[in-house]
Amino acid sequence: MSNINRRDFLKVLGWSSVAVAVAGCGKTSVESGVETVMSYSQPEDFLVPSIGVYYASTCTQCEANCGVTGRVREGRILKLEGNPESAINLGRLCGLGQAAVQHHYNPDRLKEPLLRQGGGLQPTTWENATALLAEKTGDLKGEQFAFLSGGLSGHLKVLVQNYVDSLGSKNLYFYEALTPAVNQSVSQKLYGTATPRFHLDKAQLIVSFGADFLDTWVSPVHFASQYTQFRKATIDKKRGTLVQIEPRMTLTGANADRWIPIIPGTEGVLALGLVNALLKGGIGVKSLPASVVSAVRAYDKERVNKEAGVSGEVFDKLVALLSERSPSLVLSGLSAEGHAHGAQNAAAIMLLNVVLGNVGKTIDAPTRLPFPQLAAEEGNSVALKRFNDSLAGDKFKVVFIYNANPVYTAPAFMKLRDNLKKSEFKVVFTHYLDETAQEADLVLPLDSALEDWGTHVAAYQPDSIELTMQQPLMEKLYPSGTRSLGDVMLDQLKHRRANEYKDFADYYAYLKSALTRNKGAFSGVSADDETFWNQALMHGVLKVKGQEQSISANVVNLDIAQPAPIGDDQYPFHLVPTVRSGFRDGRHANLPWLQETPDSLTTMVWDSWVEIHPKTAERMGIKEGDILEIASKNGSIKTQAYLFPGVQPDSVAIPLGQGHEAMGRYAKDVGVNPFKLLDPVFDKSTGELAMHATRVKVSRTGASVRVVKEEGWSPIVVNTQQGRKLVSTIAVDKANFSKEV
Amino acid sequence: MSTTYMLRDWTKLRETHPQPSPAGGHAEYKWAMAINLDVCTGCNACSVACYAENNLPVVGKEKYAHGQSMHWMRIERYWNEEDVETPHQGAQFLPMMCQQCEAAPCETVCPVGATNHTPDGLNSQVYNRCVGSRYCSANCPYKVRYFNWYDYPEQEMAWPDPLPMQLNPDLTVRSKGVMEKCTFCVQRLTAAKNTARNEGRTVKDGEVTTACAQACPTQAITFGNMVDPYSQVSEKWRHQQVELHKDVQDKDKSGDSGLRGYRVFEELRSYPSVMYLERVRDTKA
Amino acid sequence: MSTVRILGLFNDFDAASAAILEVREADIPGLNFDDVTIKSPIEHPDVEAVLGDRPVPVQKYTLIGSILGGTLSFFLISSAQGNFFQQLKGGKPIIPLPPNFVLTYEMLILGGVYITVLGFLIAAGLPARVKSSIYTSMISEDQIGVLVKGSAHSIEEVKKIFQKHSVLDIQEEVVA
Amino acid sequence: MNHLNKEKDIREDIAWAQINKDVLRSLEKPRPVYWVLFGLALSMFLVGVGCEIYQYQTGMGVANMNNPHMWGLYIATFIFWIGMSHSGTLLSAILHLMHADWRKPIYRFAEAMTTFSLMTAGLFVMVHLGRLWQFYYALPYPNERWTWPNFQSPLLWDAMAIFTYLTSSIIFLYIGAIPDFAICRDNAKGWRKNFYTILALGWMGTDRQWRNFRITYLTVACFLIPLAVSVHSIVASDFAMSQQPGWHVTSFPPYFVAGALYSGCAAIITLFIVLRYTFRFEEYMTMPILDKVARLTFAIAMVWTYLNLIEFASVWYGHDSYSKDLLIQKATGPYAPFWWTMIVCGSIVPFALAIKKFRSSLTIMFIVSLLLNLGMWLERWMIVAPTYSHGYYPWTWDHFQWPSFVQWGMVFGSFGWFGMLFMIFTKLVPSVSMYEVKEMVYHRTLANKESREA
Repeated sequence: MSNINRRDFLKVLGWSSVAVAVAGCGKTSVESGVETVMSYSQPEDFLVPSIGVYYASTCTQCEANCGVTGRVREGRILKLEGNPESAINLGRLCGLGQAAVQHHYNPDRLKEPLLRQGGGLQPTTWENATALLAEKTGDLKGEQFAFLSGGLSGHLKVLVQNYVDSLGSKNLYFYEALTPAVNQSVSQKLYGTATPRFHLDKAQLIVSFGADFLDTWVSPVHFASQYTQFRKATIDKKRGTLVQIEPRMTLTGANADRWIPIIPGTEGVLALGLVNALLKGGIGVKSLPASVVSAVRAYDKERVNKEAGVSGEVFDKLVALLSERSPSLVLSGLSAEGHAHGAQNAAAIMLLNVVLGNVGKTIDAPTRLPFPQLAAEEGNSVALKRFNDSLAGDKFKVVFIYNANPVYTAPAFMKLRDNLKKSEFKVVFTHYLDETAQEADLVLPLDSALEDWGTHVAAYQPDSIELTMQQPLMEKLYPSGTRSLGDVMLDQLKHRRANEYKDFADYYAYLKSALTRNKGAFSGVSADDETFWNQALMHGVLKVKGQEQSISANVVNLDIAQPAPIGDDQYPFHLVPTVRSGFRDGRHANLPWLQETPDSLTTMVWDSWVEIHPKTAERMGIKEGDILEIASKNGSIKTQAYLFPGVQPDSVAIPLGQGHEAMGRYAKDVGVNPFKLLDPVFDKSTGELAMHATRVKVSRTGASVRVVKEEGWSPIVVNTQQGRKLVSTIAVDKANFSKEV
Repeated sequence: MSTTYMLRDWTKLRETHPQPSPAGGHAEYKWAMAINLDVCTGCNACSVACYAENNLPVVGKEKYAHGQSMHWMRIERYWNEEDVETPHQGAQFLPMMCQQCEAAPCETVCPVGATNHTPDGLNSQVYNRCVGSRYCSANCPYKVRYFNWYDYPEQEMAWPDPLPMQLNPDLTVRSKGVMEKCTFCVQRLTAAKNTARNEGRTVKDGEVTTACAQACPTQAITFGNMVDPYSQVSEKWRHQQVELHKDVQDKDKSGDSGLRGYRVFEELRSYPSVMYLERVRDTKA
Repeated sequence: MSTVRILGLFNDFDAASAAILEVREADIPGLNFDDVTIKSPIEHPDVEAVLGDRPVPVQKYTLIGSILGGTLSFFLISSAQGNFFQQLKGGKPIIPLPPNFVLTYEMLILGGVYITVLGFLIAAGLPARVKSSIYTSMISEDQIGVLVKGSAHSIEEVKKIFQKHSVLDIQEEVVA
Repeated sequence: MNHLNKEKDIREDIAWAQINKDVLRSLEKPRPVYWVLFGLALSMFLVGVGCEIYQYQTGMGVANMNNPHMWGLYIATFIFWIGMSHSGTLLSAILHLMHADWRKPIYRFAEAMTTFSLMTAGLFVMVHLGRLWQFYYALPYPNERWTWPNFQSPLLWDAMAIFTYLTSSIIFLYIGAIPDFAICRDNAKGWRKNFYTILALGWMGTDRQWRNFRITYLTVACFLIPLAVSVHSIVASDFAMSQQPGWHVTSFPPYFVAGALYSGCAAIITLFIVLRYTFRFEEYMTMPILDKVARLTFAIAMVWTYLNLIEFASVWYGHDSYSKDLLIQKATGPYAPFWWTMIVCGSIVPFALAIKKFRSSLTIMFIVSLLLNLGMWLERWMIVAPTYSHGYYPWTWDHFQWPSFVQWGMVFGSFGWFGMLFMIFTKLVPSVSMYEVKEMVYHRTLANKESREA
């Protein structure tokens, strides 16, 4: 039971109501929890009807943790906008972030705990639920308990960690289906830091191997704002040039000056080819040990052409660019890393930065975070594999799952759904009755991100470390039905470690004291606890005093060896599972705005599709809208064809995130789920699931539909401007930037 | 009485817009935009922001398939004519919304005068007055007007409870049978103007902006008042030598100036209030 | 003395006109020739030849009607536009002339037609009430009726003339 | 009078009483086929009503219009019916001024056609509106807000013009029928007696009445001709005044007027044959008259074809790439089948009218007239739809939009509505003008007498 002392809370914010009035948190107390809308019988003096007020909070839609401000009117959160004080997004916000309000108001949110009785999930009360949790975990051996969580940071992470420890368990898994885990491990090896800081704005040239930094990679909104500077031509800087190399055009690729399609998995070959060529051109020779220099000799233009399918002319242009433009920045992204030799690919690509001497110029080290226990756990798919294997081995009696939907995201070959059945008591903390929740024995509905308290430390810190505050932007919609995970954890911890936690009335009190106690660690804050706390909530951002680090490259024992390409006659196509900025791993597929927003590249809505190159399609006699069967060794799906020039001719691409069997009216039975197709291929060095290593075959089913897309419906296969001057393009050397402001 | 107006103000009643001045002859405000296509990445953040700000209904797959979508702000994606087979130069994105034309083709044809030219240089749409003849959309060269084909609040897709709690109370939810379109977030403009008037001044540059401009992660959209010569948008127009009241810009007559400013379908003499800056590509790459 | 009115029915127009001409020549006292009217199933343009010219005022109405319609509509429309400052149309003046001329043209015709018809009803004395005693359906079929009004004895004269011209039938009524 | 064919438009020796008898009979007992036709029309109309109710309740979406396909069959069919209306004026007014007396037996129902097709057209404006319940916003009525409709909008001109045209032609029709109402009055019994007594306004055929009648009829006729021309020119401006490729065409007004007369004449032929059979009017609606109408139709068809070619040529050799693009689309794109059917029906089929043998066969004439009307309907559709599917803005091109059953249902229903009104009319008003047929006969007898004397 969340016992925020409402009076204090109001007083606190009333104090600073000039900046943040408190329309969101109504007069009615949480305990009674009858009303969700402010009563005007005795309005607070700072509350002016029809005037919207803004609260600072943190966006939890993706791992970037942008700062947001919520516009609140008459006790309702209406709209999320970027928080200008956050160095991450500088007052900007992507579509996904803005759609968070639809998670909050989603018609399919769970409104009460569900308990499995007689096969079905029946409504129950939180009292029973929490009692049940205590009971089931009461005399449980540590190794029989597992907690599978999505990416997590801040104090919630601490609470979860402590809870798992309190059970004497080591089985806390942080699982995310889409993370740059490979990238980070290689960065760790090469730069000595997993998350180096990139300065796109300083670069003259960016060569990105499938890093979709404008849309889905690491911290898109931040990179977008850097991209603006990167593109801007000023007196002391030319307009930056972007080259994107990937099997399927991402949004970043769509904005590149040069987009180079490449056969999946051969990115490393190209990278080494470039290294080789640059060394020949006398660039960066000193930066590399002889071993490496000799190792890359084998990679010449011909081999690149043969294996990667990149023409010599394109290759030469690229070499020329790399040698002329400095400083530059080379990035490695998912499509390069999602292979059995993903780590080698990443290494080979990052090696370019070393050769070009970008390390320290456009790449440098992040500030060190003084309290590692708050640092972000981004999660990875190794965690899922371990979790699943242990399940298969029937190791876990009790399983907690939070902020993850493994039944949906796990590849078919893992048989996770069946393995999950083996555990006796499965508890799922969630907002919706999703695929995983359907398998659970106890489903505990959580507060929405806009109702909950929290602190976050983003994994990627563009500037000095910032700890961002998350606070309720309005009264709970279902006060008696939903709870904060923080409260649940605290509640459980009180059973197990009463003496440590008895002082904290609830999660809110815990956060407040935890922060105020350590306020010394933050820069530019006032001495007084209350004022400090107000300011923290007002600004939503706390700058952490952290110690700067320097970066240096260490290329010895860096594994860059590239395997020989393996053909597969039975499964001729490479499967490229593409990430949609709106859906990510599918956890946002139930947001109507995002379903209705056309995919940027294909302009498709409300469905899945398979992207196939027009030439290939012509060869196979495939037309737009034909229903194709895409079969891998581990499964097959049927979906509509979309003829897409932005995909490498030997590859087919299917967007991730659709094909839910549950999760509410907007997500259910929309499209297909390519996760199920994935082959059991893992990155050798990190053990990450190799998402881009799956081979498939494509066959026509004979059926055909009219695709639902935004671009015009006409027989034209590839939509152009038809000679109209709609989007006009000018060559950079023709453009006159001198007059621009 | 009307007759006295007519006799008294005859000459005034014979004036036409746009007049040859930077702000097209508007006295206090002339809202306009400049959109830099070189940094527009086509991420759709603006579009979602528009849904959130302007109570746009989600129509669902079946109606979308019938071309009945309601996005005031749409991102268009074109491929380069030269290399349709492999788009080496990437895609071409164009955020297209109502261009708030100075001489809007939609205005003159509306039989009931439901869409008009406001003193702020906006192209207003009066929902209450609209009878749904759809002539405006028929005559719109940009096809940026959206018609309420259904009673969307009643549609199962749009706003099932509790989604209606998100609706912006500053503007209506449009009913069946009326035309609607981008308003440059007129509810925000009105609020800002009122505040300014109470303080006896005009709206300062940057004091108010549209939802799309505010959200845009790359700050591709600049919005402001053209009457204020020092507003960002005025400066952009001025520096790009794009003049509101011309259908052919002088810089274009005198060959390629290298200036990127242009307006879509300028030659149709609708005098749009949205200037685009050409997308740039590095030919060496 | 009493005034009488008779209606003589003739088989065809020639007979009727001959009879009328003779009545005219005879110049019978107590009989005003202007009271002689013809009732016919179809229009006989040459009726003037026998009855002499009689006034047709319809076109005066037409003139007035169309002038009124035109000028009024232009004036009213323009003044209605006079308070269109809030309904300004970009690129056009608030009072645009070409559209107003189009509408003026239409209203000119409208006024013209309406008032003309009004004029017709007035001039033709319609609607009227049919005096069945002195009217016969044969007229609307194929016979020509000649209606004469006059003093009792002058009517006797007329009757004679009618008989001479082989009248088919004569109806008679006494008007006070 | 036509010297080419010896056959007479009408027999002189036909007794006037007989004329009354024949025509009046049509008001009492027509062939049973009349009731069949009436029932058919009524049921068609009910289909249309059903569709409208559905659309009114659910929203225009059910018509399967979209952005860019903002207008559908409604506007196309609206123009079609407006066009239809011109035939009546042509026969009753233009030919009246030309003293072409062969028009006399057939102008009455042509005039009725004008009135009813205008009413039908009016309906389409209504069903087309997204907010039918607010249609009165488009009327210039004084109100406390001092708001008026937008007098610049061609749609408003339409409203005004159609109102003028409709009322004027109703008046024209009525005035012209007064003497016949008198005849009915004199011969009718029971409720009809009172009914026609009121309608006849106490007409007694006095010389004074005839005199004013002639002048009035002439004057109104003179007004109707420029009016008819202006009406369809204004309908044309709905498109010509817009900016869209394929619509922004200077030659549209005359083109539309020609098309209007064309479809009108075709419709007259159709109805001529139907009435001739249904009401046993062989005596009055004679083959020579049909022959004349047919040849008139042929002439107009050629004018229309010519204007059509003019338009294509001016687009083809003009600098407007968008319009040219569209023209090519029409001929090759998704609408090609309809477009070519229109060309064939509108410009090739009429040559059948040039052949005497065909002209003298009722069956062939009937089929041809229907084909011509199909062609003219398609013409209107081919003006409206392709511009939407392939306009200025490639992003919104939609080549696959197809009108839903609701639209088709209402088009279908409109023919029912028209037919129903027409059937009722023929039952209440003599569809052949008796007094004018008598005049016709009379003047011919005179003429013959003179020629005999000479």
